[in-house]
Amino acid sequence: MEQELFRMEGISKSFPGVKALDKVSLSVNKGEVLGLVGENGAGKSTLMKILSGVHRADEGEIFIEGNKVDIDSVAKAHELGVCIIMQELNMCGHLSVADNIFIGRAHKKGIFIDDGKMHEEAKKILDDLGIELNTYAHVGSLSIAQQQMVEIAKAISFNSKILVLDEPTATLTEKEIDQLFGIIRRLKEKGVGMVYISHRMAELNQICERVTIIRDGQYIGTRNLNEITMDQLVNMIVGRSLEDKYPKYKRNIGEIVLEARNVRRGTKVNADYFYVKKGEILGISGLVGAGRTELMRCIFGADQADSMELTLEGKPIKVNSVIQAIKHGIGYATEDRKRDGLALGLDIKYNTNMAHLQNITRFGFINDKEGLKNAEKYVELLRTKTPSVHQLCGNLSGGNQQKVVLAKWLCNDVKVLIVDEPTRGIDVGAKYEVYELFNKLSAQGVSIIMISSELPEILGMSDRILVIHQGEINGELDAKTATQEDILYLAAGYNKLEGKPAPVLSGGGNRKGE
Amino acid sequence: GSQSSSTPATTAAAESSKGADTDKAESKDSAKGDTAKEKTIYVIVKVLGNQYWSVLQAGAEQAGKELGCNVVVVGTALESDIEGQLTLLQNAVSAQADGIVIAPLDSVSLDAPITEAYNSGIPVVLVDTVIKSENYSAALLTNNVEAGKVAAEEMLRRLKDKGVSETEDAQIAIQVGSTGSQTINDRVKGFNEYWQENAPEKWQVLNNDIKVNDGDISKAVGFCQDFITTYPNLKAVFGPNNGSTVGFVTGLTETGRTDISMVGFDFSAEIETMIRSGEYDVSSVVQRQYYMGYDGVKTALEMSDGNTVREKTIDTGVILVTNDNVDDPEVQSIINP
Amino acid sequence: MGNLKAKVQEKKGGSFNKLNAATRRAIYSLCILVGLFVLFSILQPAKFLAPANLQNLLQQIVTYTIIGCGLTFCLVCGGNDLSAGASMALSGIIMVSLLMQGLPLVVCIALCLIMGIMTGIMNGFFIEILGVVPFVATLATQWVYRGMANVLVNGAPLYTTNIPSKEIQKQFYVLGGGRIGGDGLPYSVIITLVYAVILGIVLAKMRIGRQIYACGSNLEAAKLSGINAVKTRMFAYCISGLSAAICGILVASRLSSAQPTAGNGYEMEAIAASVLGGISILGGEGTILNTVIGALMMGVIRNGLNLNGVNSFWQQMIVGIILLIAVASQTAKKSGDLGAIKRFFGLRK
Amino acid sequence: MGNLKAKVQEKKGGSFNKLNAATRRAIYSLCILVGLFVLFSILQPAKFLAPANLQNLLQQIVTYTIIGCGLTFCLVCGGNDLSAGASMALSGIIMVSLLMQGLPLVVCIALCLIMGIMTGIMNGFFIEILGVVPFVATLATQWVYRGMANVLVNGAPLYTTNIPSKEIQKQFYVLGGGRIGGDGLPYSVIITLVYAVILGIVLAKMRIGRQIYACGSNLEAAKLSGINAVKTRMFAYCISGLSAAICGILVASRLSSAQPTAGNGYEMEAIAASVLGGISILGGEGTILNTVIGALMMGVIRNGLNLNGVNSFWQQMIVGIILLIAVASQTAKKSGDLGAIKRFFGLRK
Ligand SMILES: Nc1ncnc2c1ncn2[C@@H]1O[C@H](COP(=O)(O)OP(=O)(O)OP(=O)(O)O)[C@@H](O)[C@H]1O
Ligand SMILES: Nc1ncnc2c1ncn2[C@@H]1O[C@H](COP(=O)(O)OP(=O)(O)OP(=O)(O)O)[C@@H](O)[C@H]1O
Ligand SMILES: [Mg+2]
Ligand SMILES: [Mg+2]
Repeated sequence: MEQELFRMEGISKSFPGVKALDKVSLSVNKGEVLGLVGENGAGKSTLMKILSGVHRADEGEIFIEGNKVDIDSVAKAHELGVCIIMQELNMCGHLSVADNIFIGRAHKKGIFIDDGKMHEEAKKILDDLGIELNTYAHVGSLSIAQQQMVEIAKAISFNSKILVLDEPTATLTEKEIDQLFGIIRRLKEKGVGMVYISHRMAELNQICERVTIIRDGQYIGTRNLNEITMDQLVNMIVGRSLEDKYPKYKRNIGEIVLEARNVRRGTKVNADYFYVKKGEILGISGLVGAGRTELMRCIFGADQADSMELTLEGKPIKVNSVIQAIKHGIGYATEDRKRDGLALGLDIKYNTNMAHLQNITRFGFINDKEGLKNAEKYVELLRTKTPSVHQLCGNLSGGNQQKVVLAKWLCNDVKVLIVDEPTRGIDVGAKYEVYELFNKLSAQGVSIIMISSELPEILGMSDRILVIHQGEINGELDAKTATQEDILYLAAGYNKLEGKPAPVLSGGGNRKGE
Repeated sequence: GSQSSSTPATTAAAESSKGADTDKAESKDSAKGDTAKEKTIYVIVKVLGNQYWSVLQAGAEQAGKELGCNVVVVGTALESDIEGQLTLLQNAVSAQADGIVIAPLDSVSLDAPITEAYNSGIPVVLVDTVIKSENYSAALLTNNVEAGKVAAEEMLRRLKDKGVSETEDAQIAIQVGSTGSQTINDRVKGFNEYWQENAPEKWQVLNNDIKVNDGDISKAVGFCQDFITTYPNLKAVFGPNNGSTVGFVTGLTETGRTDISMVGFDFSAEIETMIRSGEYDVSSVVQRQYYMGYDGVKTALEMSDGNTVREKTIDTGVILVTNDNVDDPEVQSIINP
Repeated sequence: MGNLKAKVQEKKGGSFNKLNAATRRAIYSLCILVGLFVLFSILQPAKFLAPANLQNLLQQIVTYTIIGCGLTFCLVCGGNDLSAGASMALSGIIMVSLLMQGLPLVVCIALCLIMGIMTGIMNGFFIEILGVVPFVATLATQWVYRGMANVLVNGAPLYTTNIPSKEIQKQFYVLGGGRIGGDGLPYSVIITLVYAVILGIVLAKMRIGRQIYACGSNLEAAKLSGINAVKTRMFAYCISGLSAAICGILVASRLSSAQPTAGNGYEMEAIAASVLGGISILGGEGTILNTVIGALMMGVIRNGLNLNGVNSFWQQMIVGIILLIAVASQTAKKSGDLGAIKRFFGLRK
Repeated sequence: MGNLKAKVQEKKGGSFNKLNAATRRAIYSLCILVGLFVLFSILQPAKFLAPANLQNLLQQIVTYTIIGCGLTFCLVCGGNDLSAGASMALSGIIMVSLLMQGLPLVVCIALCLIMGIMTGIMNGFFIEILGVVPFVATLATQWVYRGMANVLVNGAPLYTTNIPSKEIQKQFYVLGGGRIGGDGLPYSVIITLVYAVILGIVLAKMRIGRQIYACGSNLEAAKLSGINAVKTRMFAYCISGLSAAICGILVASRLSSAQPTAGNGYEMEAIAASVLGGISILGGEGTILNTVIGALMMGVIRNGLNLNGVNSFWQQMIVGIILLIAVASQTAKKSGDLGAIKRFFGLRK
């Protein structure tokens, strides 16, 4: 029994200089999860922002349960039972978890806020979702993943009949993703209609029956997932076919390039030893909040470690600041592009050259021509979707922004490139390009340290995998033989519970000798 | 101008025997130190950091040095901050000052608080401006309305001497330091009153285009330039306070307009240079603020010892300084105390 | 091992670190305040602790506190209001002109408060509807309001002695100048206290207050959560305008005159007081309590320095230095260590 | 089809939309400037267009332009400098005191400029090393510098007539008061122009300038790209301090005296000028050209109103209103339509 819940018809939307959507339609039935897929910048988020009252469509109509509606504000959307979990986190960092969940609609006793009741209700919602969080904690002090869970709790608390999830799993790890899927299935039973946006095909297979595909702001089609193969789907998304998701090159791994010993910082980072070889891709895995980012920020000098001994190509080096790290040829592409990756108010050209201004400077003056050439080269190389290199980064879609972040480091001749969630929010086509790029770089002798929460990516791309648990390196795995289960076992720290030692590969075992 | 002779005379006497007196005063002071604590006089000026008040301040501090008492000079940062001055006054009372010398920013607004201070038994000596009521111990002041009239009289004289015909259009520009200042308002008022009565009809004061420079001299110079540009028949300018006067001085000097007469207020280096040069048709109305400071402290100190004053209100008067009299001993005793 | 370490560390941080930053800063400021109080009590016990002086001290901070409380709303919601001082002058002038028309006191007060709210709406209009940055918009309206105040009275003060009814003249004076029992606590202090408590409750306990925090913390998020950000922030500017109007009335009453130049720079003093008390100028943090503590600090410093015979030039410097030190040490407290300073002075690499 | 449409759309937006926001605003401001210029030329052709008046106009904006150019560095890097006016007064006083010691002119200028840079370093220290918010830190240092200026001279102005050598006295006067050929363009205007061009090149073409933009646009990203944010922003504050010092020297020279109260509120005028010209107070946008255009606008408005006999009160209001309108319409231009206003007035749902 399929009963239509809502339908968007002929939606068009332009931004200055960009036609983001051109007569796109889609419909969702009661109790259905519709997948919405497409390349970066295809217009997925824009379409959903129109549904949830953030943007207004230039043309087109929306029907909910057969009635034409005019959604002109977020409040109106809430009224109509539409709720969205945005691609980018939108939290008030200074407020508590409960305040964020009930933001703008706190419980009242008379004219005053009933704080007790509000926290009670918030606790109930979190418990229901199996999220362990103190409702009095300030959201600003939570990790990105925890914030994402609060965002999900907030959306659920509206009890809406239409729920949009825009890449909710981008910041989550497997455990939380499973948790989320559990929630989604329960909502489904309640008859809630959902739109689920993701670049991870495996996830779509898990929870969606149908997917709608858009490309370049145009409607391509809607398919039942069990009627088409993955290849066909990818084909529809990118308009071309990809042979292999993880292009494996025969890597030429050389000598050890970077070694780190006794990296410690407070309680968050506690790594004894690790190394990366020339031309190698070292995967770093672990649960969210395990301290991967912090560890790498120490290596990069962005955070001051309490103790750290680094050796680069056999020579001990000191890294007390980012500048020193860059001087030694270390690069770091951050995980949160909005916050610390890009200057959103400046253009692509500027951002691409930001980390190597020094190299295009003569007598203190900037050589603009060289900078332009650089930027254009990488726009082409990474196939960044933009009218020109003078486009402000703030106007790019999430995935295209990520490409600019990578470009910034790629043009900076690095020996060791640390990439933190490099494919977060990037579409399959672009992902493939990024992987190829990594392969090309490793072939050129660049060592890559890749933090990723996506297990297939870690397994598919890395040569070796380090698993971090509570700030400690809880074992090293060979990517050729390891399985997702192996990684999760170590990431959750089960070996410690069972009193087993962490696995150590022979390659890293000779550390005493060095 | 009207001057009272008593105060300057006594001060001049103190002045002449200053050198000899100082040692004595100090020894007396140290002798007193054994029995009684050094007295503290609070001097509350209007605004700090401006030429006029710094002279008064210097006078007060000199008195403190010579008479052996502790002088604390406080004041507001802005002429508009009446509430700030009120706070300073309250604090002086709380500090149990032995005497307070105050130049009220406003004669009405500070009436109640000064009355309060006076009633608490502390001698309160007003300088520069009086309050509405009689609740003060003594006052050394300039009658600013009168001073404004003096300025107007002088300006009329100068215009006539210069040969400006009574039937000719003549414009007189004014700029002021601040709008809330009663002193300035009184001077402008006096100036206009005299002008209305005595000036030819064709000679017009630009009362509808009074510029306010907020005590900023750079701004004041700009206003002077623009006055000159705007009014082709500009024959004279009047600056009722020091900053405005300096603005006019600089503006006229820069443009070399020796044909425009100026009457200003107060006496600072720029004005002195201009007056002495003899090229320009200028004069300045000068008050005896140094003595206001000096005698203010002295009076307050005497009253705190239980003495009384002969006259409650003393108009210290003003003196007109021109190229002719700038080196007169009487003028010198005021401008270089 | 690692776990144990983590626990020990957490214990060390203790419950102090669990408080939110503004509360922590409030406690910290309170300590400084008490310290200053004790210091001046020791230096000048007879003078500083005299009841009359303490009453004066409270009266002296009435303006900063009221304007500061209004500004706190703007600061918390991520805005600013540089027009508060000018708006205060305008309100005072309107108040006395209305009284001079012979209108009853209560009517005049009501009209004047409405006028204050109107200035807030005007600020809000430019900031929220036209999208001008608060700093710029309120700097411009500062000039506009100040100009209006001057134009209305042609630059001359209005005196309450010109109010036709002597009765009303007296009643009006009591508001800002009267004291309980003639020489007790000034009524204006009590008005301030009541007003601060009301604003404190609105900010901390009412929905609009919570929305103000949300807007200040993350405007985008607040909007996307369905909060009417325009209305919320408009409200904050109105409160600031209202506070300026109350302040204008009290000052005009106390001084028996309305000066077009009144309140010049008060917004900066009020901001300084708020910041001293621990309000974050970046929005999202702080309560009215912070502001009140800050205003008290400011008052104690000024009063104490005066009682010790420090001249005004030095006072200006000292207040600036105390502001710098207090805020810098609050920041350092927040970042958990003084590493940056030590590193700067080469004490630590 | 869709592609075609997109292209048409792009054409419609035209090349104006492709420019960055600050450049667009600069062009917009330039249009207003020209408009004002034409307006005043029509109203008062003989007076306004007189070469002497135009020279005066330029001389009158020297202070705002120089301080504004320095402030632009702070604004672009995401900071602010409320201490510029006070720092200007302090510099003037130090300049004249040094001259009174009988030191050679060049040495005095050098020392004075160093002093200006020191005030910048002090601001930078509190902001960058101790982490105090720029608004608060420079508000506090404003008080400190102003207090220092007053304390140094005990509140009285210093006169250049007290400089021992008459020769130096004259030379010094020429800096700020001299004119080409005696009555041509003032030297100070030329100094300003040269200084603005140098700063413009530094900001637009040099690496440090590029780094300032990066810091202003996204500080965190700049730091993680290996830009030494502390050094970069410190540099901006130093430039602001240096500008204040230059301004202090020129003003002291022109007025033949150094006033401890000089420059009061100039920082606000300079910020207003920058914003009028299209600098974003939020950082990351704008060039020196914006500031110069803004300063010119300010100068033309003031001068034009003076020539038309508008008194100071009305001027204050008018300047405020023009600031509001100019900035509001720039913002509306940016957001692409005037929908918000129309909606507000109920013209559009
Ligand atoms: N506010 C905006 N101003 C201008 N252009 C915009 C704006 N928001 C989106 N766009 C443009 O609209 C197009 C669609 O963007 P959208 O964010 O919807 O893509 P998406 O499908 O969600 O991509 P991703 O998978 O990378 O998140 C892009 O070309 C983007 O640059
Ligand atoms: N600035 C900070 N202040 C306090 N706690 C922090 C801060 N940054 C990170 N943390 C905490 O430190 C822990 C480790 O965070 P980190 O970001 O390094 O984890 P991660 O493994 O990289 O996770 P993610 O997948 O989110 O990147 C988390 O619990 C996080 O909440
Ligand atoms: Mg998207
Ligand atoms: Mg991370």
